[in-house]
Amino acid sequence: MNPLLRFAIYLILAPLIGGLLAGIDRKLSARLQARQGPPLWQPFYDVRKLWNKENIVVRRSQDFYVFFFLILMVFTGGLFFAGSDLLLVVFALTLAAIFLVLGAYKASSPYSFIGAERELLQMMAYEPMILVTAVGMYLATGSFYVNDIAAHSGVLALRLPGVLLGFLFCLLIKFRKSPFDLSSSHHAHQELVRGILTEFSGSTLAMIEVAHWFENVLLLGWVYLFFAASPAAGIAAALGAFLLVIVVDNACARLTWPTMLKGAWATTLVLGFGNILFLTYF
Amino acid sequence: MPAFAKSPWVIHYDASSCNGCDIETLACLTPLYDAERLGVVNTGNPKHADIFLVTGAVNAQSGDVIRNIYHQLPEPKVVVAVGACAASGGIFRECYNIHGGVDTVVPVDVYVGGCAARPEAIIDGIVRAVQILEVKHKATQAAARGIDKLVYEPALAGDIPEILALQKVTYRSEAEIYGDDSLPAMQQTLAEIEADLAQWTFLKASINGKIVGSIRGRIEGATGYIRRCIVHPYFRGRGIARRLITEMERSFPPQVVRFETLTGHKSRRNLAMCEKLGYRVFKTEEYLPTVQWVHLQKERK
Amino acid sequence: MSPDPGSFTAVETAALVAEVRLLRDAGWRLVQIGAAALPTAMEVIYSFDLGGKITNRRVSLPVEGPHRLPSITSVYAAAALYENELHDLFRIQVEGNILDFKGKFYRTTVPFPFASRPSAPALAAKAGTNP
Amino acid sequence: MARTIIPFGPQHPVLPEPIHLDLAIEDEKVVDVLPSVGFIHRGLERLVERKDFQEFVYVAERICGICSFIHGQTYCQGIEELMQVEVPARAQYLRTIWGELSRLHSHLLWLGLLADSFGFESLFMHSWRVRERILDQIEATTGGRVIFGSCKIGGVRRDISPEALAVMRKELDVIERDMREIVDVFLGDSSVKRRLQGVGVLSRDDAYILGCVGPTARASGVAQDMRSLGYAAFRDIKVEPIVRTEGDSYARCVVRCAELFQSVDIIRQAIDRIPPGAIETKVTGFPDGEILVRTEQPRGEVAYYLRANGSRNLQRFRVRTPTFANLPALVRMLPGANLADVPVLVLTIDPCISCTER
Amino acid sequence: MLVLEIAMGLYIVVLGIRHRRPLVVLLLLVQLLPMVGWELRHGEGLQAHGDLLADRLSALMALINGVVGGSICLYALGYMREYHTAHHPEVRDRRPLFFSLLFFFLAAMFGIVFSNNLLWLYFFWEVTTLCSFVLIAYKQDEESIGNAFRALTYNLIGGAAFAGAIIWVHRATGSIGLTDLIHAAPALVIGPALLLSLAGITKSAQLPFSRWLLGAMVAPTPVSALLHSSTMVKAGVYLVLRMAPILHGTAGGIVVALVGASSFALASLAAVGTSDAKKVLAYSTVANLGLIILCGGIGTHEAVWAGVLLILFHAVAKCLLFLCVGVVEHRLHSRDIERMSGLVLSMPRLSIMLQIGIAGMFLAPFGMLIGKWAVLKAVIDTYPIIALPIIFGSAPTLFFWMKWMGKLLEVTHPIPNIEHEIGRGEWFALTLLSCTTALTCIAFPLVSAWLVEPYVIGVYGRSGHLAHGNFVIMTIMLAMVALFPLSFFNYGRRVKVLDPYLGGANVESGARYQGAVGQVHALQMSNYTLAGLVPEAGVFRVGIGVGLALLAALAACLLLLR
Amino acid sequence: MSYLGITALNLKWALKGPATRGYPLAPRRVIADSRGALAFAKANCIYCSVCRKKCPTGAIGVNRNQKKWAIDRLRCISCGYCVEVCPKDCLSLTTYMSPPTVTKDREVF
Repeated sequence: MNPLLRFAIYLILAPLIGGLLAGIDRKLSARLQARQGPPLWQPFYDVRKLWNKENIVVRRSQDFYVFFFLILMVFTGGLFFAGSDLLLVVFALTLAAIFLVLGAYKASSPYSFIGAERELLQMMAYEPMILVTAVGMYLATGSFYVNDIAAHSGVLALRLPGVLLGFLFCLLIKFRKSPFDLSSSHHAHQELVRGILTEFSGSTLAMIEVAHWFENVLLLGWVYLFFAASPAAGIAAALGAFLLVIVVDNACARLTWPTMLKGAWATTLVLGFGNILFLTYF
Repeated sequence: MPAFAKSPWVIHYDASSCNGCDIETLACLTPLYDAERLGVVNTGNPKHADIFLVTGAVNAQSGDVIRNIYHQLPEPKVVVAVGACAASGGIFRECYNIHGGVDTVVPVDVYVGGCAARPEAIIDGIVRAVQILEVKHKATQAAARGIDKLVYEPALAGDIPEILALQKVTYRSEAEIYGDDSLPAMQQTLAEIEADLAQWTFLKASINGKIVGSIRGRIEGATGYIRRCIVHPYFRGRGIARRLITEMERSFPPQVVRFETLTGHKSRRNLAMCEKLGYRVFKTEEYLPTVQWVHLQKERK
Repeated sequence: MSPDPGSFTAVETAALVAEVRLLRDAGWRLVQIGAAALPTAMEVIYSFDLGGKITNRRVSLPVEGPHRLPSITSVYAAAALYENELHDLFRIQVEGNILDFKGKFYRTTVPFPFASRPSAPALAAKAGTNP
Repeated sequence: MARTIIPFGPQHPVLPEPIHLDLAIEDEKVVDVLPSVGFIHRGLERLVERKDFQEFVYVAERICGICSFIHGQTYCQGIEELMQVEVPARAQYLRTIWGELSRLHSHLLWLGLLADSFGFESLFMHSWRVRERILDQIEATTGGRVIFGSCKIGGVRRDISPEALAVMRKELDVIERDMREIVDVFLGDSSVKRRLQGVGVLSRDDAYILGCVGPTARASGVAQDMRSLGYAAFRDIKVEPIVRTEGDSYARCVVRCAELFQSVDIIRQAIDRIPPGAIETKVTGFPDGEILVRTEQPRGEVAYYLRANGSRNLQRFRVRTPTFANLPALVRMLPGANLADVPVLVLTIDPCISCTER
Repeated sequence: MLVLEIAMGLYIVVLGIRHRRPLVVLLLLVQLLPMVGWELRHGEGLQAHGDLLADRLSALMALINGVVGGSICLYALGYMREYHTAHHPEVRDRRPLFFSLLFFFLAAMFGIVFSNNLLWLYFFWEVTTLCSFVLIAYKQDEESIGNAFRALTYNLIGGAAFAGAIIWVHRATGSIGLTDLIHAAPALVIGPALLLSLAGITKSAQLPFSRWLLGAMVAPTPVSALLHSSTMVKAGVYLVLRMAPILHGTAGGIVVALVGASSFALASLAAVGTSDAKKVLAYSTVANLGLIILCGGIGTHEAVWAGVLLILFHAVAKCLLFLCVGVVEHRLHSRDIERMSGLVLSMPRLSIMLQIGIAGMFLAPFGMLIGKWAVLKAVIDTYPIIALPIIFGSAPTLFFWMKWMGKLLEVTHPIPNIEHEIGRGEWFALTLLSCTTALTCIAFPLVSAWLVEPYVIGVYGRSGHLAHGNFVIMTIMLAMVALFPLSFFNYGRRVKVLDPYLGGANVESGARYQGAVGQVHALQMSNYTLAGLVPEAGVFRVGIGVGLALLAALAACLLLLR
Repeated sequence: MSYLGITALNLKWALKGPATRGYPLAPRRVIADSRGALAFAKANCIYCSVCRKKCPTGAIGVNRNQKKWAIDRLRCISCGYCVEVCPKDCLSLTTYMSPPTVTKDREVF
């Protein structure tokens, strides 16, 4: 398929799927907590409402950073689904995330400041593993291109089990889920109020929400890549990963950042690099 | 479909309550009542919330906090007073440190009775609040669309608190220009501005009852002094300030032949606007270490 | 019914700290410090507990202020909060408090609300209710 | 190292009630903390001068909405003591049952909030789900959910029928089973342990000299429980204080979890041994004299100082609530803690600011 | 030549004796005496095929020297005036000496990049060492002199290695030409190549020698910018990159690569722990030079391509950053990053330049990242395990740059603009460098095609490059980032400006709150330093340990070769 | 390493279905004897004002001349003291809740 066409499909479907996944997340979380939970479409209602709200800022320019966060996130996902270079996708993802952090710094409130700081720690924690994932896929398939990796005949998960596990660990951080919802939690009952998101409101908050939808679809797409040889298994794996994240979210206390950093790096070192060494030398 | 009906996000603050209504408010979110079914999220952060649930009566300290939170809620917003104390001061209304219900500090839209208010009653209150949100949202939309329906008229004593709030929002941009956030206009208290009412006449620009701009003027001999022309940042660049100044000039009696106004030396937009209206600089003086006053004058044509 | 009515022993202001130190050395726990503005005196009551037994020390200050009291925070650090309370509510100047909020502990609307007996009309004015 | 100062509160999602902390942190380590209170100060102690001593029960109950019943009970006990009123045994037992029910609901509430403070949402929800069963029992027997309104000077306002007691006894089994599920998670879950163990250690000596009370003191090894004074039905039902020696947040959690089952046990015993008879003694006259009366609230020892001069209004009413006694310990524990542990530490003393500030 | 060398040597000996630094004297004698003896013995026999070396790499290095050096000199004019008048009146005004040394140094740098004769190269090499020594000690206080001597000592170790390499290469090939060395059979010259790499490692302040570079930050900022980030330390990596074809695939090469890799990872990690701007820059310099050394050690065509690109991008962006920090230091009287809060208001243009510099250092789609990306690919294709330090090193890089960027943006209180105090010369230099930084990113494919690829093809017959598609994507990303300023057209519309959320305790206007004891506090925020997890000093100590171990491995390689 | 306890509990409830009561979509579950809104039976009232005097919050107003009895629902704490003291038993506590209001009107009988 033409990369541009795939980009377009992603552009249309990602927010729908992402929003729906967010709805499933809320519904399922509620059920795990013995609650009935909101309707499946609740995330869309939320975003629509936020769009209609007044936008309050501390510094006028803080919103632009969020806007760029959104468009870069869309761009990153587009790169991924258009079949581009995985490393480039990682870099673009970082760039996008950085814009959100800068926005939070710009807002200059203690809560968003610490949120930004913690977001950086989170990035520091997952970044190596995500790079290792890209490297592992390269070593297994001989190409950094998503296209080629997807077209690879073997099931990558079989050759990269450690990398897959490490990547799932990072998903917890990336999805902002317990035990690693440090910089901003989905529910505000945390020591940082909403952390990095504290000072964003109205349409800006809606943009962040939508950007997360795009991001989540991208990340699940990446899980799919591990099983790309058999599309059905891939989709099942992506959904399974998503469910796993939700179940873990509801089964863990929030941990502190040193635990996260050490845990993530240890995972990267042992699972990720162990896998890569195995791949290279055996 | 209404935009607010399905996603009311709440923030809860315990003013001076006994905790009874507090824990019942929290209980609304828990499995048996699960207000999230209705889209309710407890945000804990005023900037994300639509509905402000206040429990407990108000004392001087919690009053300040309520006011702060209220101002940080984005429009449209609704305040729900939960429980007897929040509605009226309840059993504590005779205490020396209690000022009364929440409506003594911020406007309350919905009252929920009970001691302690039951979760069902609080859910009812939220449902009622959502309807009000919807109404307020429509009104704001109408205001934004109805910018041509602006009304310019003299401000009354009752408008003064709103004008003060507007003044503080407006002068934020000036503070940024001068790198000084201690500008007197930002420090003014309600008592001071009410005292001003004796000497100054106030004009306001409002849309559907919401004040978006204001100006004040005073006559001394044949000179009309025009001060503090403020316009809500959202409505700037639409000619409201210019119109306010002209309205003020027009409101002065005929014996006033000269108008005088002033602005800070770095407020380029203000200076440009005044000059467009025919004002000319005639002197500058030191006002604050950071600000110099630029005085402008104009003869009546 | 509480089986433990406790005893109230009067103590001179000057002897307070020494007395309290004795109690602490004997292992008593500070339960509370409270004051009462009575028509006859401003009384400050220190309560201590040892294994469920209670004992109280009463310091009587003259009705007319200014009231001064030595701090016992050097003996019981936790007394700091009570002593701030004594100051903010009763206008009792506690000297030597290690954590002095300087009158900003409660920040009451009415300054020193317990310092004197209120005039009845003042409270009645606040109450007024009839249909 | 440069510091960040966080205005923690008065409005803050993890704080159920307003209190303000100036937290100075380096990286995320708290290096300095200064509390500020007074947001809920109502001055209700002075209401005794306006309300007659019988009516004041309603005010005493509203000192705090969580331990409401025991506040009312303590006040009544004090007045009864002053007036030498003998309360009927059935009323004493009823008071004990309600007191322990309120301890159950308070501890479950606390467990939920604690779980919430370290981001364990599902545990919060489950704790509060179980709590609702207890509230149902309370509502069925008193008519109120959090403010019982069933205590009066000389006895109680309502009786519980034998049928209702039987229902309650049966329900207790279900509640106990549900609580067991939750407590197992609290005490066994690795992530919970990781967040609680070794956090906010308070030595026995510190706890004692800082005047800690209730579970906070007991978790540090101070065996102190006012119920062993033998008020109400505790004359007949003996209570052994539950003591841990570690003094960390986990120990405080363990103590409260164990007290849940202790309370269930007490209620069972009370139901089994409740005597028939009147539920109140007629009270005439006015109180005179002074007294310091103490009971055990969910948060620990509460001390009331009552002073009367034989008129319908008391001269002085003074409440020292458990949280007031535990605040110094909190200020002692916070420096050196991690920012993420601040909510946990604030909650481990189970603060009830509304009692504290009155 | 010999005379000059001896004169320089004697000067150092005198200095060493006067300041009682026996190690300096010893190190000098160790290299000077054999060199003199050897030169006297061979005399006219020391020949290279062509004394000059002018290829694309030299041209690129010369270009960097010219542009960066030129702008720094311009900048230094105003800076040093202010340095003496306003900020360090206690320091004796020796500006003539300062500028003559600066020019002297630049001349020597040109000498290094254009010399083919190793003896010349060695001579210029020592000249830069000496310049660096004098300039570090410029302030003439105890700390400066101590740090200057440390720099001298470490560089003399490199000098000794260099001297050894010259003698060795002469014995092995009979020539002292750089090109002869490169084109000789690798097995024959791997020994001298490793020695030269060691010299490069000391010059580039790699672990375990990094300490001198950190100490060198006491020098006036133009010196830090010129010598200690963009040019002199580049001489080291230049030499290692020249050695790359020889090192490729050898055990010694791997050790050199590991030195670079561990320097990158550990210096990056150490940079997290400090908030001194110049120190952060110094650590980052060590780290990035480590990457280039890593490229040299690996020695494949892709790696060298990446290494050369890194030299270019790093020189420009880092120089810009140093100069900006210099200006900020003079305005704020501090170079603490935490003090730079609100810079976006007080010095908006400067803060934008700083942001460009910082973005250039670590962000896609800017230069350094392209380099890093290429390095990563090169490493994975050869020794995937070395990817470990790169991957773990980039994460802290992200952290310490980002927190700096954030600090620049953060505004808690309105601050008056004081930018007009900055001199014209400074502005010119800064603007030039900012434009160059941006331009190198935009024109990076051209630079690669004209300067880098021909050189790499010249050496290897093929070159690394960026795939066309990726290049297009990078350009799109660059365009998107460049669009950012456009958003200011919509500045402040449709938003309401309010104070930050402070738990409802906001008071007065601006970001103040009612704290405990009734006091009103202003906001105070400081970045994390992760002191509990990765203490700067601890990481550095580990680094030196790792460096020493690797040095021992290098020595073992050399001994085996003998 | 125990993470399974809570997961088992979570999954149990996910399979069992929510514990939610469903108010306001489902009717309110009423517990007999619950203390709700105060009901007033005008027929028996002799306007003696005892309830007004005893009410701890002053929610009740009585006007003997006009034979009016009024209650401020937002002030009432449903304590039942008035019910206890009423000599004619014309006051009672119901299990209903008074609905939320947008104004602070007194209810006059």
